[in-house]
Amino acid sequence: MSELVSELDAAGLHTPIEPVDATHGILLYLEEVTVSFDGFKAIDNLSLYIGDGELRCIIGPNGAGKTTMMDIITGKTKPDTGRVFFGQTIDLLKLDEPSIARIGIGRKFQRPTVIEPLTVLENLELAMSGAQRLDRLITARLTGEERDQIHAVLDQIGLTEHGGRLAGILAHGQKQWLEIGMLLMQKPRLLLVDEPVAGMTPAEMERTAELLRSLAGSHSVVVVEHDMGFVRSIADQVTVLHQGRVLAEGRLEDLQVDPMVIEVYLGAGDAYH
Amino acid sequence: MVSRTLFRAGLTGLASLLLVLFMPLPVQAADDEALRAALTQLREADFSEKAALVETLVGMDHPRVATILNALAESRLFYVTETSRIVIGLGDDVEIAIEDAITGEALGQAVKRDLDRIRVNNRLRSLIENQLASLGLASADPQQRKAAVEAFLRSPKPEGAARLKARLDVESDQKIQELLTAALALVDLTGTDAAARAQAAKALGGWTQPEIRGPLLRAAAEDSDAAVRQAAQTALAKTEFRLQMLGWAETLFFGLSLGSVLILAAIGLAVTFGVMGVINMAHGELMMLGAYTTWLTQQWLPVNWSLPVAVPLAFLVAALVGIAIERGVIRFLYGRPLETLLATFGISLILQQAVRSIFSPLNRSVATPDWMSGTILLGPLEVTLNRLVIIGFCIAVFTLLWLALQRTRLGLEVRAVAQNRAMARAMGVRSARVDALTFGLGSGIAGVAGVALSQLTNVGPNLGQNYIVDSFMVVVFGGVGNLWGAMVAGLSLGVANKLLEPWSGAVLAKILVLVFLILFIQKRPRGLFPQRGRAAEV
Amino acid sequence: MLLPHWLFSDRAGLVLLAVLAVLGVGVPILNLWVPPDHPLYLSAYTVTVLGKYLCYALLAVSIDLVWGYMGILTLGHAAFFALGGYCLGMYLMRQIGARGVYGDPVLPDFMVFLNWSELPWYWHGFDHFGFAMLMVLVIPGLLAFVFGWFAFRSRVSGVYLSIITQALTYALMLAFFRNEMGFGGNNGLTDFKDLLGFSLQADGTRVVLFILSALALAGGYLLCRWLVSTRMGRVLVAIRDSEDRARFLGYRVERVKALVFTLSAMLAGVAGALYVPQVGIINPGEFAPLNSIEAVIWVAVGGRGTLVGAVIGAVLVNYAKTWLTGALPEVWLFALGGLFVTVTVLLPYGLIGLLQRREKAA
Amino acid sequence: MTKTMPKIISCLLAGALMLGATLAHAADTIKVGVLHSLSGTMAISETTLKDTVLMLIDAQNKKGGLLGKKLEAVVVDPASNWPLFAEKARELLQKDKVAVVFGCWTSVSRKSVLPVFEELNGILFYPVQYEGEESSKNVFYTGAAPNQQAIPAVDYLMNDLGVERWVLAGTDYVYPRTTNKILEAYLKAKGVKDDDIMINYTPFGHSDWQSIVSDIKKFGSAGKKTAVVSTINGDANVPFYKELGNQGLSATDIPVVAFSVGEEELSGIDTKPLVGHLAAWNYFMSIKDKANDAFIKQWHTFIKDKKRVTNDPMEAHYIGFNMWIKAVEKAKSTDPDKVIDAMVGIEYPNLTGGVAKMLPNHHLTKPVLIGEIQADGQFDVVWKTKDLVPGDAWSDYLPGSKDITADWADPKIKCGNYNTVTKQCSGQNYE
Repeated sequence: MSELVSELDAAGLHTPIEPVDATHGILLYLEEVTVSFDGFKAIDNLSLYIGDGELRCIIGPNGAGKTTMMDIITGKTKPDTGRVFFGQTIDLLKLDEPSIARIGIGRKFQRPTVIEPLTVLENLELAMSGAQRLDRLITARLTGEERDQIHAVLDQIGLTEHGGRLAGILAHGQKQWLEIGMLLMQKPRLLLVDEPVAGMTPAEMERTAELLRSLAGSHSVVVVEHDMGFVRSIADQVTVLHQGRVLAEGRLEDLQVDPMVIEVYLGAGDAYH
Repeated sequence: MVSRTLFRAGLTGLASLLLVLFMPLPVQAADDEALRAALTQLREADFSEKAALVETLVGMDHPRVATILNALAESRLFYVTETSRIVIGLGDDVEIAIEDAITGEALGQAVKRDLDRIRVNNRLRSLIENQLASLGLASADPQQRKAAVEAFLRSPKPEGAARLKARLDVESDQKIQELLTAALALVDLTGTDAAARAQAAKALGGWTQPEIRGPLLRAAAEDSDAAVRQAAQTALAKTEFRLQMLGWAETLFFGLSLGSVLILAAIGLAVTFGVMGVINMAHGELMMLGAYTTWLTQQWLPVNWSLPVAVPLAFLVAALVGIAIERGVIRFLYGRPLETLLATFGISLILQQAVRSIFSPLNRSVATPDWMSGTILLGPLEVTLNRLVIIGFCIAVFTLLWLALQRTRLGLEVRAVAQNRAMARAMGVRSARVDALTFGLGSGIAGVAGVALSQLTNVGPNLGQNYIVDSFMVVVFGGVGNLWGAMVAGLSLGVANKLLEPWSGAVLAKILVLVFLILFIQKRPRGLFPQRGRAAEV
Repeated sequence: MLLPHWLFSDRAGLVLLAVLAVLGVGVPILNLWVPPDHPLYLSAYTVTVLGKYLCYALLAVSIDLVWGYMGILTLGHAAFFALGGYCLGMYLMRQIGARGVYGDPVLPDFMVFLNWSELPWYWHGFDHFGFAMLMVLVIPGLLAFVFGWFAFRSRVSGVYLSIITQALTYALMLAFFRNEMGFGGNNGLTDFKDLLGFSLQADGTRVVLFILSALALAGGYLLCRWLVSTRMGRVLVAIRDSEDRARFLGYRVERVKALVFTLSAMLAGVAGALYVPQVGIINPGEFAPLNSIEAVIWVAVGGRGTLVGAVIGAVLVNYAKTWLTGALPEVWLFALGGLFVTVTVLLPYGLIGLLQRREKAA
Repeated sequence: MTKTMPKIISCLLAGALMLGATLAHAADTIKVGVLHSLSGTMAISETTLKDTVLMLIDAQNKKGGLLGKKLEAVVVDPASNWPLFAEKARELLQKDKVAVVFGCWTSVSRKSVLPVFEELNGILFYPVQYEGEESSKNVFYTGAAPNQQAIPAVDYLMNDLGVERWVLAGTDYVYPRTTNKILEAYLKAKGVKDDDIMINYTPFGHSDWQSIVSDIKKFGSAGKKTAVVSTINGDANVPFYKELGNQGLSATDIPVVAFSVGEEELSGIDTKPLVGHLAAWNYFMSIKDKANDAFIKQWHTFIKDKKRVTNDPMEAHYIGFNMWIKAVEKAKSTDPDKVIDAMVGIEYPNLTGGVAKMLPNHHLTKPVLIGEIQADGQFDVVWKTKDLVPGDAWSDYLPGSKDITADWADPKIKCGNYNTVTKQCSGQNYE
């Protein structure tokens, strides 16, 4: 019966949430990770380390394995081999998506996915950490500081005056920000951001860049992006993925003159500036 | 057990043959009067008297005897109520052509209710068949010689043994030789000489025909002589083992044929449901249309030719209706796959009622062509022809569909749209047209399946409903949008069902299969062969 | 009048409740205290038919909760409806006692007839009304929970889920058809005499049952309305529109699903339990997959994801059926089928959607 | 949410109320209810009966109606849905105020409407052979009871065909189960051994008969003459007979005698492979009789199709209808109680000779005929009871109902379920 109760508890109170331990300055470890879909190796012996508070950009041609990597970190895909650790202690391969989300890893999808029939505020409230407990689901009364948190984030993503509007009628860019805002509501340590500026106007891009930069430091941020201009505007460290492997790593200026990298991109047939 | 229908077909041939047999004989051709006299007695006679009369008729060497007895066995022998003339009716309609029984001259049409049929019952019928058959022992056609021996098996009389022995010496056909020896052994089995009886019992081991197994059983139980009983029992053991083996083979065959029916019902759905993501609740009704098309073709074509014509026709009819449905309703619902379920459900109601209003709610009788009726021997196993044909048909349809999807331009476009509608459009595929054609294809196959079903079950307004649930199960089990999946799923569900049936009974077997399906989907949430692409997102 | 905000804001709901109240009061008066020859008199026939509609409406509401809000198209909800019905039916059977055809004090007629020597274990306890009532909730709930728990955890979704829900109800139908099951086979449970000592033939009992149905519908509606107004409701919408998003926000999607699915099944069970004494028979036909599909269609016709729409749809479609099967028995299926097609094609948001469009236009 | 909502819903409410409020219009006609499924699985069998009743009403009106009034048919469609049967019955009796109802086919539909007819004191004529074990004040059973169909058929097989081994195959519902129980008891009483009886039940609409037919084949190959007694229902028959034909089981090997296969069912089957299989009924279309010829002619002109067949339930309605006419004329009123009392003892000639008589237990006296299927889908009578058999509501071969009788004429009993031992009347739904 108690088992049943614990199952009924939508939040799984019984899955303890331990604080992440990043004492060595590294927040995320991916080591010798390999995953293949019916024969094809999407990720091939990939190793990657994300520092605490670092803002890292990951670039690479289509099919380089960027999204698959995010799936692995967030528990959507289980790798065939390899280790994935959050801080020193937490083995992400042992956890499912909700628990991973709750220990402080937020993920933004390629396509902006906000809950369109709900208002901006409701979207943020939904994402609020701690909101997932069953009792909180039924007795949805916001405490003072929860309200403050929501409005803080609202300012941060610059949607203050849109709080009451339906997410569905927001502009494309605004949706992207709202989704980032939802991640922030989770009080995450690590943000995984997939193509945040796809289809944005230069102005929107600029604001997005600001937003992400402002997040770095207090959070670790991993951005997957094609747009080199945008990457240049935010990233100190850039990793190039190719065929599921790390091809090169370093400052963007250096990479852009790296013959291997150029070869890959030209080989991939995409014209990047 | 011999296939009756083949046997009947044989008899009619035999009639003509007897004519030839009797013609040359210059012997005083029994005058028509004697024959008429005998026949006249038939009218008032009760069944036992009729039996005696049949004997006498066979005795007469009148050229028409065989024809008349035949007509009698098939209850086509009549009296014209007022003229009390004895006639033979041709055909089964309300109005039939008649000919004089004795002279054979045609007498034109007559309304059946004005005729008095000379009644026969089963006993009489089998008597006549045996009598006629036994005459066929000398026939040139091995089919009829076989029939003759089998007729003898059904009522083995010692006095007939001599004729069989004579035949055995000259018989060329090996199968018939064996049968003859068995028949003779059967006579010995009831003989007085214990040694011969034991010998016979031994010889009869392994024969599965009831006509032989029956007496053997009796011998094993009741024979006065212990040795004979012993021999009979060992012989029986042999028979039983054979029966068991056959039993397993049979079950497997049943499973395959049930599976092939499921596949036929499902692959059309695998196209519309799988490739297009349309949950077509009217699929069953499209099969129904196919079945009705078969019935219609049989209205103006001889049964034997109707099916080959019905198949393409059914395909056409169902496909056209399908395209109409797609153009008229479904195309407004893309992106709302679950709504297609609701709309097509409405359509299925309409189609059902339409059929009820047009053809009446009564079932339609679809005849089975001769080349599909009866049984044939696959090695030692006797299987029903129509099931065999349907298995073959299923394979053919499947291959054709597969080729259509793999080898043709349309197939390519279909798969393209299934994978990525937007991209396909960008590549210049006219997806609207493709959708219409795909749906037409799926529906057409449903129609074709209907033709097959018309050979197995009711052709009526409810035909569709009885299969729709099963076909969805098959598609989902196999993995939406995967033809091979549907194939494997159909076969395995069919075989599983038939393997369970013997010990669990029909209903429980079906329930178990359903439960298994539910559990299986837990393990493989996207069926046997999951597929990517639009359909997978339904 | 003090109303919680979630109800106050829901005007359609208020109207519905008002109508139910009117019915709950009006129908009994018109049936019991108006002389039969008076034009306003409601015959027992009308009362039972209306009662039936209300039960169907409750079933529709329960479906709308899982389909409209959580996005699970269930094609097996009739199973829970029927199970609830059987639970009460078993109680009613036990109430017959020795008044059966064969006059056996314990065994129902069909068991005597199949020469069963004693009551199968699963029939015990159903002679207590309380127990039966409990089972009306527990049996459908339990089945739904176990089924949902496994299905959702292994992430069965979309048509696969729809089809196995269909498989579930289909299997149950076949099972209940078997006489060996001990539920009366094809004839099901019938020839009921009385409920808690009140004769089911009496107008009074009918009226009470009708009022209970009205109350149950109102209660069911309020429960669902309240639920979807809580944060839970918004989670359901999130799950419907983007399951992954909900998951990456840290929600245990499969648990929420299982929970709501179970709740909905219980509502369906109650509907079934109220349905049986009013129509006077429960048999395996109620499990037929087609029934489930039809119930889903009521919701679609009214407008999914609105709860009120489900009620309107259920009442309207069934009223249409009652009327058409009498008015044009030969061709009513054309009308019904046509209705389904036009609504799904022309009114993606159902009648409610139509009304809302009117509003906007006005 | 919306402003127009109130209007809409109140309209719905009004509409719903209209349901009952519509009063039956002026009673210048006598209304006759027809309660047969016109859609759903049973439409196949029941639609014909609907037409039959319409034909009979039509004819009666041509003869000047009844008690100087015209008859008016009220047709409803219970759509093969059992609860709907009860609802429609109530509609007919309460809303349309019909004087009598002709309807139902399946046992479950009858069971479903029974309480309604007893509560509202209506009259139902039930035209189908059924399992017995019932006799209601308000129902007249014009079809055969088990003793008017099953037992004689078995006798024929036993005595005339020398059958020693029996397969009792049926659809899994109450009629086959009762019939088979009665037959089993009867056969055992005749000294048939247990292992010479094989009982098999299949679900409704069972369509894959391969295994079962081959089992029957095996069962029949034990060297004893074997017969199948089939209580397989409606839809399942076609695939069953097709499979018989295909596996080469002809009537001369293993005859099948069916109780629910008549001319109408056969019209949906290719009967050539079935010649010689049997059916037991109380009426066959093929029977030569003035009344029958007239009836068939009338049917063909009414339905405008010379190919349409007549069958046993149609005759049952024909007899029932005419008996009701006589009873009403006798009672000079359509008042249920008067008519019900008048019904008992009414006589009307069968279409196949002899006179049917309504017995105190609301069943009929009938001739029992056994016919062999012919290639043209008709039956040839090969055996027939010397005289009429009175319908027995409560079988003497079932332990439960041995000492139960039904008698609605005897004022001392007036009960459909009277235990002659305990002198108790039980299981009645009326005062």
